[in-house]
Amino acid sequence: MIQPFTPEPIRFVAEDGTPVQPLPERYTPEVLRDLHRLMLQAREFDRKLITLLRQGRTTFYAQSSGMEATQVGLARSIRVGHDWVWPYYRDHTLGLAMGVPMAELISQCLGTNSDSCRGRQMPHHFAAQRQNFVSISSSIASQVPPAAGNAMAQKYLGVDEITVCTFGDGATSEGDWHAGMNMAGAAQAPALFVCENNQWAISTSIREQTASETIHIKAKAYGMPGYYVDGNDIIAVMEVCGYAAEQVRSGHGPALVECLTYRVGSHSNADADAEKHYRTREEVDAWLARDPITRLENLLAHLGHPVTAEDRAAMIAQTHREVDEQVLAAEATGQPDWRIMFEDVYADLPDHLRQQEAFLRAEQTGGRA
Amino acid sequence: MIQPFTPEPIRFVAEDGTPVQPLPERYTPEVLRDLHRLMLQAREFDRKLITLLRQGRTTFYAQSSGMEATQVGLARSIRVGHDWVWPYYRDHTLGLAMGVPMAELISQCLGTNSDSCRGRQMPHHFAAQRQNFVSISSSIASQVPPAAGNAMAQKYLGVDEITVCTFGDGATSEGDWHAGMNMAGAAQAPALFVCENNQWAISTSIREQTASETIHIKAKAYGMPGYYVDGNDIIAVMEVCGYAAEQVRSGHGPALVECLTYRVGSHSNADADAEKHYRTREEVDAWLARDPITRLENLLAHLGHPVTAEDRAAMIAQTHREVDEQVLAAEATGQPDWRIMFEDVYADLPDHLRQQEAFLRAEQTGGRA
Amino acid sequence: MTATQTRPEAAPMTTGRTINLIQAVTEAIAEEMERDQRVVLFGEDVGARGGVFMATAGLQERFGKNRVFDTPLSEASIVGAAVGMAVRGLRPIAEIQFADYMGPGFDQIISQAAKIRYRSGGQFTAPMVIRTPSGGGVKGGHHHSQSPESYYTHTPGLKVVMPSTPYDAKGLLKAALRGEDPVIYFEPKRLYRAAKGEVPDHDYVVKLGEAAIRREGSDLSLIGYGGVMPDLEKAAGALAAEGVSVEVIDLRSLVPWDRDRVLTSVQKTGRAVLVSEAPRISNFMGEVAYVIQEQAFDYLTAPVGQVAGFDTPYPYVQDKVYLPGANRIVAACVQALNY
Amino acid sequence: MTATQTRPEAAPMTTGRTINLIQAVTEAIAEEMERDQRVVLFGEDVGARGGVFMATAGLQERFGKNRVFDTPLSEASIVGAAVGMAVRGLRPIAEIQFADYMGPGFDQIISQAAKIRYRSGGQFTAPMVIRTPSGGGVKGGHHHSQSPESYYTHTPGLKVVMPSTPYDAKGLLKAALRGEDPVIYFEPKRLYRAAKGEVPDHDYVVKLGEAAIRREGSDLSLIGYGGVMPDLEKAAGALAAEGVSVEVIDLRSLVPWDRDRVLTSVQKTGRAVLVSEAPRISNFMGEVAYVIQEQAFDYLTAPVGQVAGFDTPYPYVQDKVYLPGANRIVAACVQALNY
Ligand SMILES: Cc1ncc(C[n+]2csc(CCOP(=O)(O)OP(=O)(O)O)c2C)c(N)n1
Ligand SMILES: Cc1ncc(C[n+]2csc(CCOP(=O)(O)OP(=O)(O)O)c2C)c(N)n1
Ligand SMILES: [Mg+2]
Ligand SMILES: [Mg+2]
Repeated sequence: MIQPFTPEPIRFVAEDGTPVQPLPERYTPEVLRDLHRLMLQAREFDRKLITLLRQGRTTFYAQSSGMEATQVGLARSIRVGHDWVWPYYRDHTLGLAMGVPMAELISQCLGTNSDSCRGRQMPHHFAAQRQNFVSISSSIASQVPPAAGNAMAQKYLGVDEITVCTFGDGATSEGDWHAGMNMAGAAQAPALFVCENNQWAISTSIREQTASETIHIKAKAYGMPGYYVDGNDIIAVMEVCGYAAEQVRSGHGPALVECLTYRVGSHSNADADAEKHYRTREEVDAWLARDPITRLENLLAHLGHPVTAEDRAAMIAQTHREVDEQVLAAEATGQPDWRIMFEDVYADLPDHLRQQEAFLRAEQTGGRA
Repeated sequence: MIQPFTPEPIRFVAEDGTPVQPLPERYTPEVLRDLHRLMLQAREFDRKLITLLRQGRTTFYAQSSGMEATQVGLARSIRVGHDWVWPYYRDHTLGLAMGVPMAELISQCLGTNSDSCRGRQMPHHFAAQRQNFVSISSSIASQVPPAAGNAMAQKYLGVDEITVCTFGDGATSEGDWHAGMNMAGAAQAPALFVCENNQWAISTSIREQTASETIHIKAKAYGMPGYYVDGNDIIAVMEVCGYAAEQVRSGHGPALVECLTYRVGSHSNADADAEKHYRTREEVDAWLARDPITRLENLLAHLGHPVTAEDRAAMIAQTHREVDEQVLAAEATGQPDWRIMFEDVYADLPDHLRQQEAFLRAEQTGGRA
Repeated sequence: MTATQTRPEAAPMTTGRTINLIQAVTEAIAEEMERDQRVVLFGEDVGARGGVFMATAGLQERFGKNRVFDTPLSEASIVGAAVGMAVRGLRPIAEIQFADYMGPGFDQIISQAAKIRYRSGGQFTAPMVIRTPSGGGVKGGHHHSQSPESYYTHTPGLKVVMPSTPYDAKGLLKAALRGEDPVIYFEPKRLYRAAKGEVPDHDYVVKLGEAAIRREGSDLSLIGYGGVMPDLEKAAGALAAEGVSVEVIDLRSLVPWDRDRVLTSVQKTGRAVLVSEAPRISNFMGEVAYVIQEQAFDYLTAPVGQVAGFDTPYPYVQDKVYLPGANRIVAACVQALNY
Repeated sequence: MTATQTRPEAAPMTTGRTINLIQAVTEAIAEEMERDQRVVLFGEDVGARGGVFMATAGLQERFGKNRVFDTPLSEASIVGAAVGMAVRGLRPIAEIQFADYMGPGFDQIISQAAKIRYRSGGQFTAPMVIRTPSGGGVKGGHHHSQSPESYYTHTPGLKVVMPSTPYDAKGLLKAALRGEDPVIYFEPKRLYRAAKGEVPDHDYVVKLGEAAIRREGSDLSLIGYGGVMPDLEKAAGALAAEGVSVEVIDLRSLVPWDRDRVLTSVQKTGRAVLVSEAPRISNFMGEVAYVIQEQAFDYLTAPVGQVAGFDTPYPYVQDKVYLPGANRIVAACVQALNY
């Protein structure tokens, strides 16, 4: 049994890779290697996409570097395609680890014809039907009330699914966050809320964000357990999220998990140069030294299964290759044309949109005066 | 020093009127008699206004019967005309006890020319400039973020005022409630938030409203102290609100007080017959038996200063007289005409409103085709 | 096609019953809940209390607490929960106690309900209905009287309807519930009990996007929707007594709206007066007026006229003065006729 | 009075400097903070970060953290706090990071800011400015491109402005801050750096409610506001090359708007084309069109034309296609001219 409301974040592995409590048996070297591979893949995905951005082949990117343990660990607590997920815009690593094909993510970032979202949203706002990975809205915390509703529907239908909803630390200040959390609590709906507390909301620190000591303590306001976990310790994330998900699944009502982590990169490309105005290099460096991937590598070394430089290089090369291939494949499908503007506004095409479409067709195909 | 987050509501006087802890010296018989007079006045004000409503002389009324200890007790913690108050629509007793003239309240309920709000809002949505008793909006919890801002302004100006903000239990579910509380916390603004927890929001019980055990515990989410008080014990309300107000005033940041009380009457006239559908007579009777006025009378009796039947009758007659006089006086001023529709929309009268006003003048004065 | 051919009132109603508008709402909900287990209903005080207007009276008893239930006091969570339920396969009916209280749920409506189909390329959709009483005339001051429909008609991805008869109330609600899009269903509260009319005993729907001709006429097209409709009919009656033949059109559905029927009418009459009770600037009737003058310019013998709410908050004491009434409508018609 | 007499650009600017629109915003804020201690500025990331567009860069350093500060991530609390501060006597400038994110603050805007003066009979008022970047053209998809101004123009009690030049940006913001009403001040983000122009060194304001004639003409009145203005000027230029004389009007202020100047122009030209980028249905230009056809019916030689956004969510890939551009505007003018 894992305790909610601990004063310190729950941790299984120290920063130097030594376990601070016994690791459950399921963490075999193979499992740990697989987690490591996913985290490294995500890290390199960030690198590659930032390059694409610099090349002007996409227009927005929000890295999750430094937060891989949180997102990969959470992914491992989700029964993919069975449970439902209402994610937020920094969750591509969660998506990757849930098995959303890289091709999908890249296509969405590029807004090509291969994008199942049809090039309608800005990059990094994914949706993947197969994985029940629900379409992301930019509007911060707006996923929280729908996630509560999704879980209420699951309860109504009597299915054994749960709903997972993620958000940043900043998101917890929004009214909709509160509304959704309280609704889920009142309905005792099977929802697992996960705060990826990376301690910054663009340039606003968690200290300016709220006077509450921690995020997980806010669960008290909704009568649900609040778990506090070291979000850079993937074992701890998996243990706590896994436990909380099981509790939720077995009818104990919703739960909140706070994963304490850090955004080591910029907020987004729009923020790249601005960082220096609001946080010190020392702070970033201190967190870079607590890197979640390094920690897992230290653990593997400690367990006698070190990741060699060659392994690492091969995995990185593999991700780079995969990204390059998928980018080319996506770009080869071309960009959707003006027609997609009028589809999916409604299930049907009402008259006024039919007329607007006809107008645009005439304009775009040169049929106008 | 009074403790926040007590498991039970803080109480000074038991229901039978015996003190359960020593009463501070300031509660002299005169002071207690005065509090009693105010509570009884408020109770009778309710009675009289409901009669007016039945006579069709007003259209809406929301009684505070059963909640007098909370509102009068809170009023005594406010430096009237110095501190600022963002109240909610059930706070006429708070207003009365703060010295808002009965004439003002009645004029607003009747929407007469004597109404300083100019007959623009539905009854029971008061505003009293002299008392810094800020205009009430029907939109539940919408006063909370402005109250935070009011307190932030006070801090900015360096004045020693505080801002008091009240709301019901239902209001705590709104997103704006959260937004305002969190803002006040983050800004460490001098705001005192008071929940008048009467355990029902129309037909929705506090149990359906939120899964949190209590309301005051929600203060944890905002890093502020949450005090839990027996809202039918006026001494306890004054002690706790007075203490919390002093803390707020002396720069310790905002605080939340939950006054546990009960709405013994209907939610509003619109709800009068509906009550039986959602709560039992036994529940209401149990709370009628814990009446705050009776409790104070018991205390006075216990202290050797009983309120005699004659005293009581005289006070009641006095209130009735006063209400009758004020109603007649207000009605005598007549109802505002169509002109008031266009005033106070803006500080000036923009052209489009000038034209609309001219149109309506022509229509109302018969100058049209 | 002439206007009357598809006139719904012309449908055979051998076994019709006369009910009022609020009963029509209750019946529609009950029947749809009966035929489709996916339909659930929730909001503030809709359960044991039956809603503050009693629109949902008896439904919790009949369908149980897991299908009809009270929520915490938060419109954002009511609308948002409906979105999530719809995405997960239910057909939620979310009640907002008064249209004036849609504000706290506004972002859920415009960012989630309205856009999830579009932004996900149709991978996730939100077929749902938000029901809410709206409009003035009940001495409710500005938080129980407003007509916010124009905000929602200005939000692509939403459909918006407002019935004025029991027949339409029932038929539109059923159609909305069987559709695949989010629909904002405004209930003109001052007609809840005042509007009475026949409904057939058999199942029927009123398709979204079709206006109804309430009265045929040749001199002027008088166009409205929702709570003002009885005043339009009264005005048309008064004008008829003066020998003026007014065609009265009830839009019923705002998005999509029935351009064809409106234009056909105006092409015939050459004059149009549009009536609504929402404030004038940026109201929905601005679009109708725009399209009329754009598409029927050469037919117009007078400017398109409008009677709307004033651009002030809705007042309390002057409740009735604020609203367009039959007299003000007649005056606008006379002005158009004398142009 | 002819239109040019009050043309603000005609004001003497002996010591003018050329700046861009975002600099104009920064200058206006700084100067008003300098002259009035009651002015405070806050929002998400406006402090050390200087705002995501750098509109407030340097202001926290200059005026201190108690006058320029970051808030928690909640638009309801940002707007609401501004209301409370204004009631208590300050002159708050609340920044909403993108106009698309006004949604969570919607009820605070419509229920508190817009109504407190009215409902209290003027006992309490909320003189405040909400600044927010709006409009498309930055490949931001539908949450960084929308033009929600029509919602606010439909809300009595609010004033709404949108400049398109540095001169107006500075003058309108100062006027808004010195006024007694809540003003929603939209900043057309794609013009932040693109719009350059002279501003005088001396203090000045641009009065709310006055349109500016950008180009005089006799054949057609081309009317817009905000981000579309450069396209209007481009279109007018193209038409001039064809011998067509177009009068270009920048509304600048939507509530109140300058009926007189618009009507005077249309009475002269007989033709009007209205341009905005917000979705068509219930947009603000519907009101302008309505008034033109109502008040200048006999002068019109063609229907009032509109180029607006499509009634779809704002797309990502088709960012530029969605927006009215000079070509589409020219086509609409040609249609009106050939009617
Ligand atoms: C309603 C709303 N307001 C403002 C924004 C602009 N914005 C985008 S990201 C962001 C910060 C979010 O911080 P947090 O929730 O901590 O997530 P993180 O980016 O740190 O993962 C802000 C203010 C938005 N997207 N939505
Ligand atoms: C935003 C909003 N939603 C709904 C309502 C309708 N309404 C009026 S009073 C009320 C219940 C309020 O309960 P509570 O906050 O506990 O206060 P009480 O009436 O019990 O004093 C509701 C739902 C409203 N006024 N505002
Ligand atoms: Mg963060
Ligand atoms: Mg209550």
